[in-house]
Amino acid sequence: MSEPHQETPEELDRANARPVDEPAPTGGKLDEPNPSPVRGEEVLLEVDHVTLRFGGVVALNDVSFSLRKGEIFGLIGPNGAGKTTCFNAMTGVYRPTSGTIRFQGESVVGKKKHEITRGGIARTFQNVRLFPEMTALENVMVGADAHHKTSVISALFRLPRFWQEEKSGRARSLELLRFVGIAHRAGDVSRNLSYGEQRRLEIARALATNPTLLCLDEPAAGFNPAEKEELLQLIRKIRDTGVTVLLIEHDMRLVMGVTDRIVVLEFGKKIAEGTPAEVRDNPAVVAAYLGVPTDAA
Amino acid sequence: MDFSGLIDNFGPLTVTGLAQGAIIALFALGYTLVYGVLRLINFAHSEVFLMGTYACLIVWGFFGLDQNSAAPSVGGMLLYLVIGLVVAIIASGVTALAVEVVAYRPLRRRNAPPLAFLITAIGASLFISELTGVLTHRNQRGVPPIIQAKPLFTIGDTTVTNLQLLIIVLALVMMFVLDRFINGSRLGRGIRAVSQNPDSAALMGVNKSRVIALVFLLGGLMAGIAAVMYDLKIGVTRYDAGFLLGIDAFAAAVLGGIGNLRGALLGGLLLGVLQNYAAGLFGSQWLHAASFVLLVVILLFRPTGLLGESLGRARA
Amino acid sequence: MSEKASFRSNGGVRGWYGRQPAWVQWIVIAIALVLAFLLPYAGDIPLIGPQIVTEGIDWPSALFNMSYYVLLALGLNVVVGYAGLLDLGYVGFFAVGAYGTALLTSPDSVLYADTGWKWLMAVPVALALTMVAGLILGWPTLRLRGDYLAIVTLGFAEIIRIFATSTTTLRGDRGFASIPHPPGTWNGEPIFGVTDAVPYFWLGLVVIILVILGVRNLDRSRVGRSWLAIREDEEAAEIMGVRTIKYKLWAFAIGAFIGGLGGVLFAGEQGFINSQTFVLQFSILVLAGVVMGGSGNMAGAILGGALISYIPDRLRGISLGDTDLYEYRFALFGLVIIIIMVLRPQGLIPSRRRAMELKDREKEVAPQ
Amino acid sequence: NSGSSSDDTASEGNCGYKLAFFGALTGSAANLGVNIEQGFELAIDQYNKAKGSTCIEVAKFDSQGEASVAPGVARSLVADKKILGIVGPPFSGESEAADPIFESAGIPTITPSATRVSLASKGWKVFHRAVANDDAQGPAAAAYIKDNLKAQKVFVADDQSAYGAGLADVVKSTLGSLVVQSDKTEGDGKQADFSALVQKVSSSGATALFYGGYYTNAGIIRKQLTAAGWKGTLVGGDGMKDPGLSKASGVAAAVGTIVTCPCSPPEAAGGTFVNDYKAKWNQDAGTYSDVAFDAANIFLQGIDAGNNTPQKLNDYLKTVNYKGIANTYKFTETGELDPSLIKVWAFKFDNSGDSKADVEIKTS
Amino acid sequence: MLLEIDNVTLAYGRIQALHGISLTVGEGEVVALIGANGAGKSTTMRAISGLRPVSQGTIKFDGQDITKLRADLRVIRGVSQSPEGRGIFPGMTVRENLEMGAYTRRNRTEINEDLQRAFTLFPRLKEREKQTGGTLSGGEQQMLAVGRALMSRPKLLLLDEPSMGLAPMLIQQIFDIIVEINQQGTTVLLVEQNAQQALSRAHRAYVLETGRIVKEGTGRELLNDPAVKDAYLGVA
Ligand SMILES: Nc1ncnc2c1ncn2[C@@H]1O[C@H](COP(=O)(O)OP(=O)(O)OP(=O)(O)O)[C@@H](O)[C@H]1O
Ligand SMILES: Nc1ncnc2c1ncn2[C@@H]1O[C@H](COP(=O)(O)OP(=O)(O)OP(=O)(O)O)[C@@H](O)[C@H]1O
Ligand SMILES: [Mg+2]
Ligand SMILES: [Mg+2]
Repeated sequence: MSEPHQETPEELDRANARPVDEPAPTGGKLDEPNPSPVRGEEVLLEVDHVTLRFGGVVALNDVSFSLRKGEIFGLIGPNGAGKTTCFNAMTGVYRPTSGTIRFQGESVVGKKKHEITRGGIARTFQNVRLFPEMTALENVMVGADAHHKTSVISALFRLPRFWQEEKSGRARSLELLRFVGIAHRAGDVSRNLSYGEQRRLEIARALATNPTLLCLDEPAAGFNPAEKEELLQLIRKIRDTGVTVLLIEHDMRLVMGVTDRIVVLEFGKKIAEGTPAEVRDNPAVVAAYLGVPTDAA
Repeated sequence: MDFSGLIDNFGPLTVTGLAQGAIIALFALGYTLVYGVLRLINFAHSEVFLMGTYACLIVWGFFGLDQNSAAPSVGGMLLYLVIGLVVAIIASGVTALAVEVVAYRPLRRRNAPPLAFLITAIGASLFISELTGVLTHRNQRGVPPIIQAKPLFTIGDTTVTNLQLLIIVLALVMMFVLDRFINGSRLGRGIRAVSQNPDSAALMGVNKSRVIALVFLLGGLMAGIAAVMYDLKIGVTRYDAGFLLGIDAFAAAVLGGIGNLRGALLGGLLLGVLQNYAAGLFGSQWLHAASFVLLVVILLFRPTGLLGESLGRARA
Repeated sequence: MSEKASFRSNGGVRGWYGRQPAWVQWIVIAIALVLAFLLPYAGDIPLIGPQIVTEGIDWPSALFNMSYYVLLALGLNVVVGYAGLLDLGYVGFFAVGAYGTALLTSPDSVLYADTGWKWLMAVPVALALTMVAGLILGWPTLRLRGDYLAIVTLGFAEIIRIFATSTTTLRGDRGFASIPHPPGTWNGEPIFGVTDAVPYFWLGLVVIILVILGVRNLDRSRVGRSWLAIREDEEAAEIMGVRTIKYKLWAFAIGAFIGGLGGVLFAGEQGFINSQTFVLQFSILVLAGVVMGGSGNMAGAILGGALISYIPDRLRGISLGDTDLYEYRFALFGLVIIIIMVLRPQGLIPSRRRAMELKDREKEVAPQ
Repeated sequence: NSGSSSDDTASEGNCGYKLAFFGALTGSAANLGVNIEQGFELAIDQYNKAKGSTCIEVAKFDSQGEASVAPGVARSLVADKKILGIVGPPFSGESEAADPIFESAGIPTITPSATRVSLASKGWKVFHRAVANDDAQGPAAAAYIKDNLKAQKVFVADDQSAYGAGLADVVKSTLGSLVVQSDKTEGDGKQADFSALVQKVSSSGATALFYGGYYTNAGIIRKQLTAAGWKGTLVGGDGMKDPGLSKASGVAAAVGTIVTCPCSPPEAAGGTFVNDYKAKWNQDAGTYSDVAFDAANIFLQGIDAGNNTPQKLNDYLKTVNYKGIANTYKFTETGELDPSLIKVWAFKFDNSGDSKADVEIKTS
Repeated sequence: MLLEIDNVTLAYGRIQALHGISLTVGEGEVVALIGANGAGKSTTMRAISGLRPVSQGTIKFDGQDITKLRADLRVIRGVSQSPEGRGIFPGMTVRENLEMGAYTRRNRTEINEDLQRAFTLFPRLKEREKQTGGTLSGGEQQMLAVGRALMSRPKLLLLDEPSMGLAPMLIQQIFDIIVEINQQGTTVLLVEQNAQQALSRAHRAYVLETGRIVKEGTGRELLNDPAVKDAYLGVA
């Protein structure tokens, strides 16, 4: 089973204390050859020699990989390997100690969290973080608002833009709820949704921000095998709408079944990269992560 | 600005500030203890203090002492002081418990949101202080001269009186005792456990209700001591004395990092001294303004106070 | 049968109202408005009237006082109820609004030679000033959490009061006299005179209605959703694209604006203000009103705001045996607060959200 | 309906009218308000006793001494058409807020204690002041410090109230170079620890401290000064003339404290006021109880003379020349006490815990 | 029976987490509770230890009804839990954390004995004796939680996913320890995602699905049950 790394308030404080809005250190590595060459396909996200330390802990150690547009990409590794940290660095929660992360050719390091989201990266959380007292629909509409332009003034005076965006946002949010299969719970407060529904709602909310890249942190936690199968279909469906998916997951059936390529982390270092089949047979990965069946130990 | 006013009086302003700060610190401990365990501002703590200031005056009154009495002998002084302290501690402790039982416990039973606690606390505070106001006709009550202030020793041009020394030493000793209790005793461990993880504490067999009551009681105890020291130092009490000093004490608790015992001491002393300096430099009317400016500036750089929060981590 | 069941599950007046067709709702609103405007004449209702109106303080004046308390409650509700920012020094904005008006209009002001404006001219400037004050308070406190924010806001209000008391420009206790009243004449007489408070109450009521409409529009929009999201989980909100800083600042600015409105009206009615009015207890009382009424819900804030002004006024002239309860009014008021909060921790008219939340939470109390 | 019926009942013997007290009866400023109300009520009581019936009724209006509360209360006062005159408001702040309403209703007021100078310059026709304003008291206090105490070094402080600061400013400018240092404190109920002020006073070498403020703060300051070993004299204005000062500080510390008052000692006026007051209210007359008593009597005399409308009574005040127990009263055009009648006395706290008349101060 | 749960339902707000479950644990048994995420396993544990109120049904311990008893009083009667998420006191040292486990006990010598036993079971904790709980690694925290739960000398030990976050070698070890504790006379109710291991050590086991018990049997029976195999024992 996974060991959920909970982002405790103290950790978040610590992270927030780091000024995220300092100018990004430009590594000047743009001209260097790409560490994982992409065969003619468009690179969407590029993690470039990223290192991230918390005091003495090196959570990410010189990690590089890149995502191509339209693929489903897996990020796996033992507990504490740095997977969630990697997400956090991409979405502006943490700032890499060194290295750069480029999204659609532009560095995201040092950008505000909401700017990154508006720029096209959306995510879910390892431990569900919905707005518990808001309804499912409202939760999704918060996501949809990311691309709205209604100002306080136009909301106050109900200017045409308000009506137009409110209407389209609501319609789109309902559609997304339908898409993830919980339209019937639209009016319910999200705290009262079951665990599985909450996870789906998180996906809908993330999709509402209109992302180019969707990052899912252990979306199958809390799902039984049948639900996992549905999730697998959903992820494919999302990809088919043109969204690139980055997936953290400990359930190997799911990961092997859905991803196009996989990167494996261990102790913050990349130890393998390749197709599911390649990774499954990689002895280093077997030793560090997949392991020998427990009952044979 | 009057730099000479500050520089000429620097020593005495420091000492009187420390004495005032020590009272504020003892008072602030109550906020910090309750906050550490329950994560709520016990707004009624100011009235816990208020009851202490009156209780010792009333019991001294039984001995025929009032503001016009002559100063007692050394033996009498010690006797009256001890009696006053005991009675004030009891009064404050009982008030604190009563507030807990009447205003907080019913809400806890219903798992009410935190703001609700704040408002009942405000209600309790209003009730106690206003009732006191009506019953005393909002008059001041003078304090008998239990301790005649006498210079004890002089450093440079700064004399330290017996009363100032008593207040400062008492605050330090109480802090030390409280610190030992919280960190060293079984019950103290229970308090820390509830503050760090209430559910786990229950799983260890800690009676949460009892710990909460204990915390209010301890806060009351410290407020009782602070109240007697306040009476002796200020010389007068009134129905709004708690509210007035309570704001300082609350600020001190936050300044040091609310929930942190040593933070309360540090915050109290710092505030007391700073207020005096500000009064020397800008004039007495700016003393409270100065303390709030300091608070804002410090919180800007350290959003959780000087020593950070958490009763449980008081050690670290 | 099913009608009845749904009535129970969504009971009370609100449940009934929610199920009416739009035209019924409009009629209800219209009747409520007319009744509100007729409140000054409540004393003329046989039997009930004398129970309602105040003694010892002019009833229309008491109503006007309620109206600015309600404004303050509405404004604080935006800050505390919607955005979840605990503000213990809200009276500061009320003060800024009142002082802004006084500085621009009173003959006692140092600016009088240059400005000496009419009340109405001063209003927009005073309100702009309060919004700036809101931003000045909001900006440095953005990083602070709940209780730290509380003490800092309390400190800000105290600093404003001490500043007003101790600087010659703001005249301290001497105050500003002869602040002009709002404009307008009727049959050659000024509408806003000194002896009749009814027009002031009506003015207050109109302002309240406008504020309600405005806040409601904001609440039911992207802005309100953002506030709610920030209150629930600030970081998650930001990661979902909410500009948390911007919306927190808006909450402060809008709250300040509404508080400033209260101050402007207050100054216009009183004609005189000094630093004594803007004490800390005032803020704390308004906060108590908001939470008691039901924080996060405008109807609740309105009720709470009105009550904190009405209860003490109504206790004038009531005696129990030989004791006039008036003297005990704040002690009694404290008791009322405790009783209300213990019986209804969610407030008198909570928002549906809060009411539900509390109901759920109540079920989760571990055995005691 | 009270308006129409009042005309009929009132015509016989000028009875059936009311006189109103307007001021603080509750709240933190209630002490002063109650002193005044009791003096006022005593006068009406005695008048009614003499008449053998409740001829003139007492109406009490509680403003809490707050400017923000005063207008509503004032409006409810003017709604009562039986009220012919008002004693009050006691404080200057509430006067600013309430007097425009009385002015517009045309009801005459006599304030026994609102001493802010500017009140008389607003053009209010109903405004009358039965005491000297701050401009008279400040120079007197300064003169006492200079001539009677013969202090060479004086420290001046105030509580930033309009009253206290106004007084202190006048004292400061009158004493000139004798003032070695000055300070300001926070107001009544907003500060209790005066150690910084005490320290400054002690180290300044001043032998007299003039404090512009009320007895509540003054009592604490006196006590803390004594505790710190300062041996000088505390001097203040009429706001400190209250036994409450010694109740806070202790009699021993308060002895010798000087308070000035633009009033004559009531015991000097002879008569039975002091004993009557004590008999009725079971406490000693306080600050301004006597002036309020006089103010009420001025009204009663006017009503007796047939001035049974507010308008007539107000006109009557323009001509009045009444010798009361605290003073002789004659009002100028602006409602001020005639300058020739202004007397300022110094009172000194003694072992009884109260202040006793010391000397009449001559400001030449 | 040491523990008898009869038709217990429990809700978080509106979420019904347990829909009337009944189970028993006999004196000296190791009983395993398995099920998917969110099935209600931890909720069952919380109901037994008293952290959450049950809305219906009864819980009997040692023949007495403890349904409405406060959590801390249940500890005194002999119920001890190592909670999900470990519930370490982050500001206390390892030693203090362990001593918290013996909060209800007074006998110093016995407590010291048990402290030594915990250190013997988990030598790693001895090394870290003075380190604060919050700075321990996940696996160490898990050891601490189990060790702490043992410190009250419980009659019934509730273990909620004790293998969570432990390295494979340690997983083996912790199951050995459970067996050892059980052999020393402590009854154990074990919640595990690692169904393979749990079922092979348990005398009896229950399968929980969305708040209902859907299967029960001996460990071996369930281990060989095709449905269980498919749902809970699938590929790693
Ligand atoms: N704020 C922080 N401060 C200190 N250390 C941290 C912080 N956040 C993460 N770490 C450490 O960084 C390492 C990587 O953590 P991360 O959450 O990225 O792991 P993960 O690969 O997502 O593991 P899991 O599978 O358990 O989710 C861990 O050792 C963790 O303890
Ligand atoms: N504090 C809570 N508030 C609301 N719902 C909760 C809470 N805790 C658990 N639940 C819900 O109750 C149900 C049962 O949860 P429980 O934690 O008992 O599952 P579990 O079987 O222990 O799962 P896991 O394997 O993840 O530990 C789930 O639907 C869960 O979402
Ligand atoms: Mg993770
Ligand atoms: Mg669980």
